[in-house]
Order: sequence, then C-alpha cells, then structure tokens
Amino acid sequence: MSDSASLFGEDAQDRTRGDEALYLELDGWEGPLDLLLDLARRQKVDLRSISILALVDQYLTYIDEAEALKLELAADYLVMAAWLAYLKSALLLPKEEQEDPSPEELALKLQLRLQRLGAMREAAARLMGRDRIGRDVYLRGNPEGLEIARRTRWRCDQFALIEAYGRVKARTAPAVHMVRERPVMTLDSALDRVSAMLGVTLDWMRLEEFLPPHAEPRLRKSALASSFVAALELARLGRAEIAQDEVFGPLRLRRVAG
Amino acid sequence: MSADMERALEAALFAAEEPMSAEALAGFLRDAPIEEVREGLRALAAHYEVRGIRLVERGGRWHFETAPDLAHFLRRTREQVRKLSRAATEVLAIVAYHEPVSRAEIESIRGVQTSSGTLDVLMEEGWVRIAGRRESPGRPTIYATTPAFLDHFGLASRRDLPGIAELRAAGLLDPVEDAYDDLMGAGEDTDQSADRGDPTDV
Amino acid sequence: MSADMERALEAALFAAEEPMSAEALAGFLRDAPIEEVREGLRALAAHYEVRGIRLVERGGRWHFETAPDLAHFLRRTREQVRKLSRAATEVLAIVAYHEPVSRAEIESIRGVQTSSGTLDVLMEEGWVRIAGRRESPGRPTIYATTPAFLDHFGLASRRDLPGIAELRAAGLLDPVEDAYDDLMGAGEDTDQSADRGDPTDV
Repeated sequence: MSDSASLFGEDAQDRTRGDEALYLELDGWEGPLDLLLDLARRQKVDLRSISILALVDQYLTYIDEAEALKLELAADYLVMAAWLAYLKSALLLPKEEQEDPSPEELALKLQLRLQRLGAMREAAARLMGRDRIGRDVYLRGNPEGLEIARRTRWRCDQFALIEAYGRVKARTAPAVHMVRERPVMTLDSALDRVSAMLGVTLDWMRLEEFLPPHAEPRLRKSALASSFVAALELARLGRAEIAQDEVFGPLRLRRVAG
Repeated sequence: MSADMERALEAALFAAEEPMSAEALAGFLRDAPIEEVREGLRALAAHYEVRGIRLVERGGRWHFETAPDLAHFLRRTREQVRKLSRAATEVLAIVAYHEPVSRAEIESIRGVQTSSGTLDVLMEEGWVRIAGRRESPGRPTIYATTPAFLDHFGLASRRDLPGIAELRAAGLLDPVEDAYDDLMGAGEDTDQSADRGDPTDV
Repeated sequence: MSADMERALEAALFAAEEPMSAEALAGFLRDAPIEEVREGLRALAAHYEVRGIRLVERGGRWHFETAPDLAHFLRRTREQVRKLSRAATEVLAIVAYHEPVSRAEIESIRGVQTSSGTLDVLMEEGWVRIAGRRESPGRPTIYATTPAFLDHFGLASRRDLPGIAELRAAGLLDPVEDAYDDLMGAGEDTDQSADRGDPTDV
C-alpha cells in the first residue's frame, strides 16, 4: 500500500479468505459496520461508488446463512439486518411515497460512515507499520542521565538588613511598661458610697442605682465592678442583703435593718 | 556553529534519559542562544543521517535512536513491543486523527461500543491522555495523544500521521452529517453546521 | 571493513544495556568473523575520537560514554531566587553590626535561639564567614561578614551601616518610640497601640 488512493480502501487490508471461512470468523468482526465494510470491500470498487443495494443483499444473505449454520448472532447484527431490509424496500419504493429522511439520504450516510471507518482502519494499519521504538528502532540502552541540581540564591537588600537590626534592637531594649492614669472608683470609695446610700432607704435598690450618675463610660465600668464587690462585702458583714431573681437578672440590694 | 556546540549537544543527548527540547538543551549549555542550539541540532542530525544511530525530532523534542534498517540485528535480544488488539489500534488511530475526541465520537466512527478497557490500555501505554471535557451537553471527557505517542511511532508531529493531509482534504475526518451537507451543497445552512459542534448523532 | 558492519556495531553498542565484548557483538551480527568485528570497533572508535561521545574498551568489553571534557554540560544548576527569611536577615544584621560575634552572642542579642541552618545559609551565600575562635572559655567560633556582603548590600564599608541614633530617627526602632509616646501621654492613639500587639513576642 503506497498511495493516498488506498486510503479509500479499494485494496487495503482485503482479507483474502474464502466465503466458507467468512462464516467462521464471526467473532472477528468489530460489530455490524465492520462486517459491512468488509463486504463492501469485496465489491472491489472505491467505497464512494459501491452499490448500497448490492451491499444490503450481501449482508442479508450473510445473516441468513449464518443463521442457517446456527451461528449465534449478536443482537446488533440483527438490528442492522432489519434496518438494511427496511432501507432496501424504501429504496425500491416509488419516489412520491417517500418520507423524510429519504432512503437515498440514509444510503448515502451509510456510505459515508463506511468510508470513514475504512479510512481509520487504513490509518491504523499504516500507523502500526511505522518504525516503532522497541520494535524497529531502539533507544540508548544505558544512558548516564543528566543531572539538574537546584541551588537557592537568597535575596535581601540593605533596607531589609537595617530594618531587621532595628527590629532586634527594639525587641530586646529594656521594656518600660506604663499604665496610663484612668478614671477609676476604688473599692474603698465604693464601700463608702454604697453603705451611705443604703442608709437612706429600706427598699430594694438595683445595683446600678448606686453608681454615680453622668459618669463617663470607663468610670461607670469601674464603679460597677467596685460597687459589686462592695455589695458582696457589705453582705458578708451582714449589713446588706443581695437578691437576683434570674441568671443575669438585675442585682438588687437592701439594708439589713438593725 | 562551533564544533564545541555540536559535541556538547551530542554528549547531552546521549546521556539524557528522555527526549530533550532545544530549550532544555540550551539550559545545559550555559544558556546558549536557542538559535545556535537549533542549528547545532540540525548539523548533528545531518551528521548521523548515514550512521547506525540517528538523531530525530519528535514533537519538538530530540533523541537518538538506532537506524530502522538495523532492526533485524537488534531484535534478537530486545523485548518485542506488546501487540495491540485490533480494537485498540483502531481507537488509537481515531484518537490520533481526530483529537480531541470523545468516546461517543469514537463509537460513532467504529459503529460499535468501545469497552473502557480499550482506552485504559492506550492510556496505560502512555499514548493517550484525557484532554479535559468538551463544553457541550453532558460535558463528555475528551481524549488526545501524548508526546510519548509521537515518540513511539516516530512522528515529528501530528502532521506526520500517515495520510492525514489527504484524509482531511477528502473530508474523511469530518463528521458524516457535515460531509452529507457538503455533498448536498446545502449552501444556506453552512453556519448551522459550523455551530453544530457535537458530531456524535450519526 | 564495510560501512554496514560499522553501522551495525554502532547501533548494537548504543542499544546495549551493558558493555559488550567483540565476541558478543559478532554473535549479534549474524556471526560475523571476529576479526572484522574488531576492525569495525577500531574504525568506530577512531570516528568518535573527536566527537562528544567516545567508544572505549574496558577489560575487553566496549561501550559508548560521553567525552570526559564535556562532563560539566551533563550537570546543570538551576537557580531559584528566594527572599531571605526574617530570622536569617536578623542574624546577618547582628553579624554585620557586632562582628566578630559568636553564636551565643547572636542569640543573646536576638533573644531567640538561632538554628544552625541559618548561619549555614548565610555562609553558603558568601555573606558570612568564620573569623576564627574567641580566646575565651569554650573558644567559641566567631563570625564576620565578607567583602561579598559589602558588595551585595551596596556598602563601601561597615561604617556605612546606620548607627542606633540614626535608626531611631528613621523610625526603625518603632516599638520603643511608642513606649516613649505613651510615657509622654500622647492622647488619642490608645486604640492603635492596643492593636499593635505585644512587640516582644516576635
């Protein structure tokens, strides 16, 4: 096989075996299209000019004879046979009774499919026939190998260096911890304030009512904490009682009479 | 082109365990200009043309191999390549000539279901790879050949596939539907057929 | 001696997985006369004499190898540039400002243990060298910077390194500056300083 014309398959890969052998090769077909392609090639013409009617007859005869020989046929061979029988009858019908797609269109498409499969079969054979590594050509038996070593180059500049030194120095300089003066209410002043206010009334009062009104938020926080501790202290001394009706509910406070 | 360049290329390609691109070789040659490397490769290939080993380019990568006419001396001791089944050779050809191609497209050409084992064998051999998914309904997996495929079959590139230019010119790599439309001279729906994309429904 | 013999020997020796004797080669070549094989081997060796690969005989067995003067082309160093780590930069800075210093001194200045790998990296890069041993108990190794260090960092001499006063003026001792601000009761930057986190835990 040498020229491009053979791509169309008229002489390619023609299996030269007798008709008797054909029937014993059932397992050898890769499906009904493959069988059709082989039958088409037996027409010894270019796949573009095969007679589809003749091909259908060949296929149907083949299937009949295979069944006569009681060979088991896979379902897709029978489906193809039924479809081809339909195609044949449609091709023989008068034109006006035909539907869409026309049998001519179906026949042409079948022919196109066979051409494509034929082309690939031919291409596969030529591919396999090339000079292949390990069969026709050989690579070096024992190559020394090339070596790629990796080396890291480090990147750093003067600024990064000096900044790093500044960082070290800043980090290790003696630490001076400064606490800024902030508005607080000490426990002592809270004790004074709460016990003084408790003296005014015998009713329950909420803890918040003991806090200085109009205090800025930070002072208010401090006063709340100190007043709470003061309340606990007064309760411990038996000078006040504390009640809370529910978890996180308001804390109430009143003087213990006596 | 200096003799030194040629000698250095010769040594590097001899020692290499895998085919090497001109770029990779330039890296070994103290980052020699790529054009000098290519020129050196051509000179080296010409030198070996008549010898028992040859310098060949496959898919842009170069390697030495024995001359094919000497195969009969070497076959004796070397392991034969595994013989592929007929189905596998056909599927391989279809992938190579049509790539990238989905399994449904392979099946539509062969007219028969392709067992998943067939594609697996080709992938295991390193000749076929999954090349992503097609952006069409169902997003089917598509397959293509590998550089190892080009190496093994002695192809400089896919353009070297036997008869591919003729097949393409004859429209034999086009789906049946497109070929049919072309044959019918369906002038006005050319755009449509270009849009169609998925040629599987034959 | 035929060119065919030379080509066949060339291919056989190329594909062989180990060195081959003239006798073994003769076996490959359809039992060619041993004298022809030897002659072929000599001719082949002469051909390769000037090339990038050579045919050599060792203990009666022949093989191809790359020419020894080209060995450096078979190795390639691929450089990868990476930013010097923070720890290494600090160690380098301490060596530069305090040289010569021992590792214990570096650690006491940094306030953190220094892995031995850090100094190795700096020495490998050629920025730090071992400058002898200190004449003190334990005779610790001491380190100093190199001329390559000055080059790389664009310094005419170590005197070009800014002093502490300059570092502070440049804001490079920031955490200390903040403590100073706090001391002076700088009003509204309380939130900022809360964000800064503990400057000692780096």
